[in-house]
Amino acid sequence: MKLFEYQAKELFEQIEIPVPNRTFIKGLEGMAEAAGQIGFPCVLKAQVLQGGRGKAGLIKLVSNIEEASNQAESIFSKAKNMSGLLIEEAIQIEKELYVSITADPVTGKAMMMACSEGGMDIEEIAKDIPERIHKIYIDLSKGIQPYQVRGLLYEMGIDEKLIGQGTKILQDLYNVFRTYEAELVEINPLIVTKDGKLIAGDGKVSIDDNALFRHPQFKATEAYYENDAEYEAAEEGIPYIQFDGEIGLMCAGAGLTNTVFDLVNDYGGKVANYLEFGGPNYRKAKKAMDIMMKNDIKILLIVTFGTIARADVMAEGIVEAIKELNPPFPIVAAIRGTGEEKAHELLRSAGIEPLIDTEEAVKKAIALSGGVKQ
Amino acid sequence: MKLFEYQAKELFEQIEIPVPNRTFIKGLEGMAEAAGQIGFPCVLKAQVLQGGRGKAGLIKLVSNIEEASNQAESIFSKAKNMSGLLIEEAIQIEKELYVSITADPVTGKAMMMACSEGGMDIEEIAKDIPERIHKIYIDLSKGIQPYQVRGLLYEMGIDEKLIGQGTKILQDLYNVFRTYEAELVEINPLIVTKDGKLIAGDGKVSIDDNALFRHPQFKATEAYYENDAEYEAAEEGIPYIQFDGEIGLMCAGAGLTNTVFDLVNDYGGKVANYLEFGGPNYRKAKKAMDIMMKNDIKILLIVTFGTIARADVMAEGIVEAIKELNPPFPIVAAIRGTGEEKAHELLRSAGIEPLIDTEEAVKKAIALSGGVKQ
Amino acid sequence: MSIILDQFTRVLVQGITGKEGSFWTKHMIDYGTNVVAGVTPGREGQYAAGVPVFHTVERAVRNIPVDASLLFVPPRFAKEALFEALDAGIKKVVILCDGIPLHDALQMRKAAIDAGAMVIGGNTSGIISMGQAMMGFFPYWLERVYRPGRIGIMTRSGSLTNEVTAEVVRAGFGASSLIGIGGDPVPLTRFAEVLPLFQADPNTDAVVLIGELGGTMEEEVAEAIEKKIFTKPLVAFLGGRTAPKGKKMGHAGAIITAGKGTVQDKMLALRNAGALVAERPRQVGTLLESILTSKI
Amino acid sequence: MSIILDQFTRVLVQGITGKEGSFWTKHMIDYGTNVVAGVTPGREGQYAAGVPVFHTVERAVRNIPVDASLLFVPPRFAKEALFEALDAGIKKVVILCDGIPLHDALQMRKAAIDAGAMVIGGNTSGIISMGQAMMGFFPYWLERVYRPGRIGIMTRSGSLTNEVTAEVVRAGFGASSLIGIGGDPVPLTRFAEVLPLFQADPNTDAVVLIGELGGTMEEEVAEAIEKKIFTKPLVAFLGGRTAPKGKKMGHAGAIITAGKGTVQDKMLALRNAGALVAERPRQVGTLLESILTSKI
Repeated sequence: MKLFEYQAKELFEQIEIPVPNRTFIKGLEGMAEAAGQIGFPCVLKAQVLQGGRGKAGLIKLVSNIEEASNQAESIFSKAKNMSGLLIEEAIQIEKELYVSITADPVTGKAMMMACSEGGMDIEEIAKDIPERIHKIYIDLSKGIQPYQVRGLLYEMGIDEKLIGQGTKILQDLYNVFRTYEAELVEINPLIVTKDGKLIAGDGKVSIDDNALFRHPQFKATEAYYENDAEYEAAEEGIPYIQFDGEIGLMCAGAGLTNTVFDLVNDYGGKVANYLEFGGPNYRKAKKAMDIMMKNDIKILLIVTFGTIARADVMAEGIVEAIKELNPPFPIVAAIRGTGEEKAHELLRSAGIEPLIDTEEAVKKAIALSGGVKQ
Repeated sequence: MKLFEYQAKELFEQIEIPVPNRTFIKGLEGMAEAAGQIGFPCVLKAQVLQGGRGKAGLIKLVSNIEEASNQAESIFSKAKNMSGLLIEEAIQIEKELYVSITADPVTGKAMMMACSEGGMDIEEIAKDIPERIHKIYIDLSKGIQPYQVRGLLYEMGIDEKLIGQGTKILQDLYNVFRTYEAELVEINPLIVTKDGKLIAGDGKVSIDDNALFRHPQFKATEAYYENDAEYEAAEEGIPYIQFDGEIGLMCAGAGLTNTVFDLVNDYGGKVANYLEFGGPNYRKAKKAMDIMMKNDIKILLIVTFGTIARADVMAEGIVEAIKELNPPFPIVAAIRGTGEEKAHELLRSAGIEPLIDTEEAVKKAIALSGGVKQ
Repeated sequence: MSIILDQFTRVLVQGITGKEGSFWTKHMIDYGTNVVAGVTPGREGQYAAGVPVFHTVERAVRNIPVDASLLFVPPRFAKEALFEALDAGIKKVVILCDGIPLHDALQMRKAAIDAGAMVIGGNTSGIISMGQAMMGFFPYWLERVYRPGRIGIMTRSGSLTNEVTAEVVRAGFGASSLIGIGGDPVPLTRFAEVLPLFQADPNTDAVVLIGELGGTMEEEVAEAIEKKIFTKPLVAFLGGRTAPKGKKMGHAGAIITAGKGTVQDKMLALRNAGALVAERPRQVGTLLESILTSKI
Repeated sequence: MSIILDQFTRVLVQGITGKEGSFWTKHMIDYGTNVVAGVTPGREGQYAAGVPVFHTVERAVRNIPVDASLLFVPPRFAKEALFEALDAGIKKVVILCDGIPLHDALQMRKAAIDAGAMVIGGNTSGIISMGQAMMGFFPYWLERVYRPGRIGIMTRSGSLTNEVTAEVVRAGFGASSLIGIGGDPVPLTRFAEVLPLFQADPNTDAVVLIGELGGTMEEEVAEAIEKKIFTKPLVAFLGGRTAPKGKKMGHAGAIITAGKGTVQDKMLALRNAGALVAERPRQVGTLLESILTSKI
């Protein structure tokens, strides 16, 4: 679960990582007062989860109240899935650094990555100046050691005056990572101010969904999702991603769903969505169908090959969903695995010809969706 | 630093280990009210650091207010170094268990020791029923694991109904051990009540002196020491223990002091005290002499063989102390090691014949103290 | 004709008295698995699926020799259960559950490395040595998938494994061992760590790798081939070739981040190392046919 | 004619620019010790006692090969400094400071075991290989104590070591290596772990053990003798034979608890194993004379 910048900065502040003075507002009301409190110049930052806010015009430096009002209005009108606006003091920047912590699956340790050139995307950094990215690995059971952090800072060539502050901030960032069981924490840029202080210019925190039961304070609302269908699916625990094609996928198993996704693309079709109702969701065919119907699809392609996710149970759910929801699109189904004979009988009873072969099913769906696209 | 029972139980309570209802009073005032609140029968327990309180008549079960007043008065008059009185509800005991945690120097782990027969001293348990003591070892970096505790409880043959409670209490006890950096935590007895609950009947916590800088809430007052001299020495960081002989030891180095202690005993002398002014205290000869003078000794025996604890510096301190404090006892000194030539000069200047040989010094001190004792 | 597990491997089941645990333990025994004991705290003295149950793993192994443990526990207890197994000296563990917290998984991976243990999972159906034994849940009754043979299979997926293995069987082959390393971002054993076992197994002629987007495990396999750690033929199929960046496509481990983890990169690395890479599941069978002369 | 340390051992000093660190580093170099580098954060590029200083241990060892590290750090930083040395791959470490918190010491002991490193200390003067090199602070100019020879010495004490070693010298012998394992309750290397090194050293004819009350280290030595892990003559002297129970007699490690740790028990165990046990320091010399034919 990705947090918004304003939430990340709240966590930072609690754990004593320096952050700019700022106010978070949900709507345009109170804007003038908030900006006045922060003072000018200040920065307006749309609180959305996607990256590239600068380029999208969702971050604006403003130097008076009129400018602030105009820009805030423009941001609120432009941004989708915005949880609010962060109004933040403008920091005098000397230099920008990068630092993040993620999991390293090979060693089973946390990996802290830092670069003396921050501000840009880590992908760009990795491409342009990989030799300037420095890493340390932290054994969770031992915790982060000050000497590791000092070593990292010295490798980055940080000014001696900043070593003390930097050591504390990086240790605190690790505390954020551990305390909230994050999969990613990032400060980019970590700003060196003109007066020689370090301060978190931005903040990313992504909490591990599997650990949310231990952190009930984090609860994803609609603002966290790109659209209602994704939110609704997430509430049900059903993996669902929306695209702009015609063929709706309702498959079981992540690997198989990805494979069908590839096959549709290979054979010239266009995918309307990724939906998985296997694993623990194999009894949720009706709910899955309901979500599919929120999207404008031309054809529904169902492909499964289940073990515990029994074919007969899934087929039963699908037949029931068809009866109750009366979906407006045709259905192509290749349902295999445990109980497949019974599954096929059930499909036939609902007027669906059961297929055995995945490629055949994909091709049929593409044909029914209007044939190969350019 | 050993804590009093009432302090240990406060720590237990904070960390949610069940403890009896109780009130701590410093003097006889408020006794009646306190006992009334707890109700009768209740137990009066002298808050002293030494063991064997039961046998010494420092723990009394009382069943009414008159008995309570009489016994409390008697306890207050009997006990030395008593910080106060704990008035505690009387628990209906079904069975008594033993559990403790200490450091295991061999493995570098914490060792939890438990026995289904509690109430008596661990020394007695170890002697009488060693086969019923069960142990688990806890890697501090991983922390205590519930399965370890369950395993321990099953080995003890604990009733299945108590496993859940017991697991929590033992994990919590480990949290006390870690949180306060204890060298020992002990619940003895851990009482199984008639109504099937576990509750800490007594509590011992000893905090590692070397870690006290991280736990400034613990501060030893005079009540923690057997006499004023020991308290004063502790305040100075000088190891000092008082005995009832005639020869005062003022030596440098723990091993050498112990050896001199043995030699005095071997040759028929009696030691008045153990005092070490080596290591970081080698400049504290005057303070050490001052402490010696609080005790009624017949002769002062000084033995050192120092490296960093320079002989000349120590001799200088001794000569200065003699001048300023004018001690009423003769002094025998074997001061060797770094700077010994200069040390010997200094001693001679103060009228003390410097000796080279430890055994010779011991024998001379015994002779001067009045010869061999029976 | 197998790795890690065969019909002699003495298997312990942690969480044996649970619904899933007891159901699949029966199936495992039916298939030929040598399940010797189970663990559920508070149930010592009872029997489940015909095997004795103990309070703790330590008490079980003190009474009955055990080679491997299978964990039927909810994800939030997986870490503790693994530590318990490792502490008792068990060197092979299979963890099935989906949803192990990431920070737990990191500590588990570290503990497994430190203990020198092979821990398979989580988020997997487990492992099966065809015709001999299984630890996990496989519909072994589906003959068109679960057929003994001489192809080693290792996979990050569940349903996709059935899909691909069916193609292996359709082409006339069968499997020696199938190792489901699971779909988590921190699998406790990595593809490249399974390869030496297949390399050493005289009954495995070739390996089929079923991978997907995310992580670097497929690249590590390419490296193992380049370093001649693995020299048998390897056929790979990877799902998610056309997946967009930055989206979690199903498995938590299946995400392209910081420009890393694309299937294109993985396919290129594998091809450069000399592996055969299938574009579609069907091709896995035809590629095997093209390189192997004897079937099964 | 030494163990652990000789004149070729490349020594790093952590905390080299401190007052004690720089003072004793000069003495160490004067004595012949091959001190090659030092570490003090923020001082890289400077020199101390003539050797280059680095910000971190890792940066030091990347530039200069190091065999052993000596820690001149306050007790509260000892754990971190040790972890830093071990992380940089250093396998021999000497820690001098007195007052390491107990829970830190436990973690340090565990880390040393896991790393397969020999970590000596804390609360010690260090180690000295006579006439060759020293890590720590020894008044090597006292000829009546610090004389090269063929007797290995291992000790829990400081001043008592001078006392006893003077008796060894008075009897006409000298020392090969003197290993101060220190007086803490959790010494990071135990007596029994030093013995195999003295056993293997062709220049050590016999070992003098200087022990005291508390703990079980002397009993472990008795066990090592019984198990023939150590077969050379061993003479032991233990302080605190008449110490009362339950009192901390000086060293934190010197306490008799739960009936364990009495010097009587230790002396009995050593005697039963075949060691010679001196009642007084003077006897150490006479016992050595009684068993060894050639001196020095």
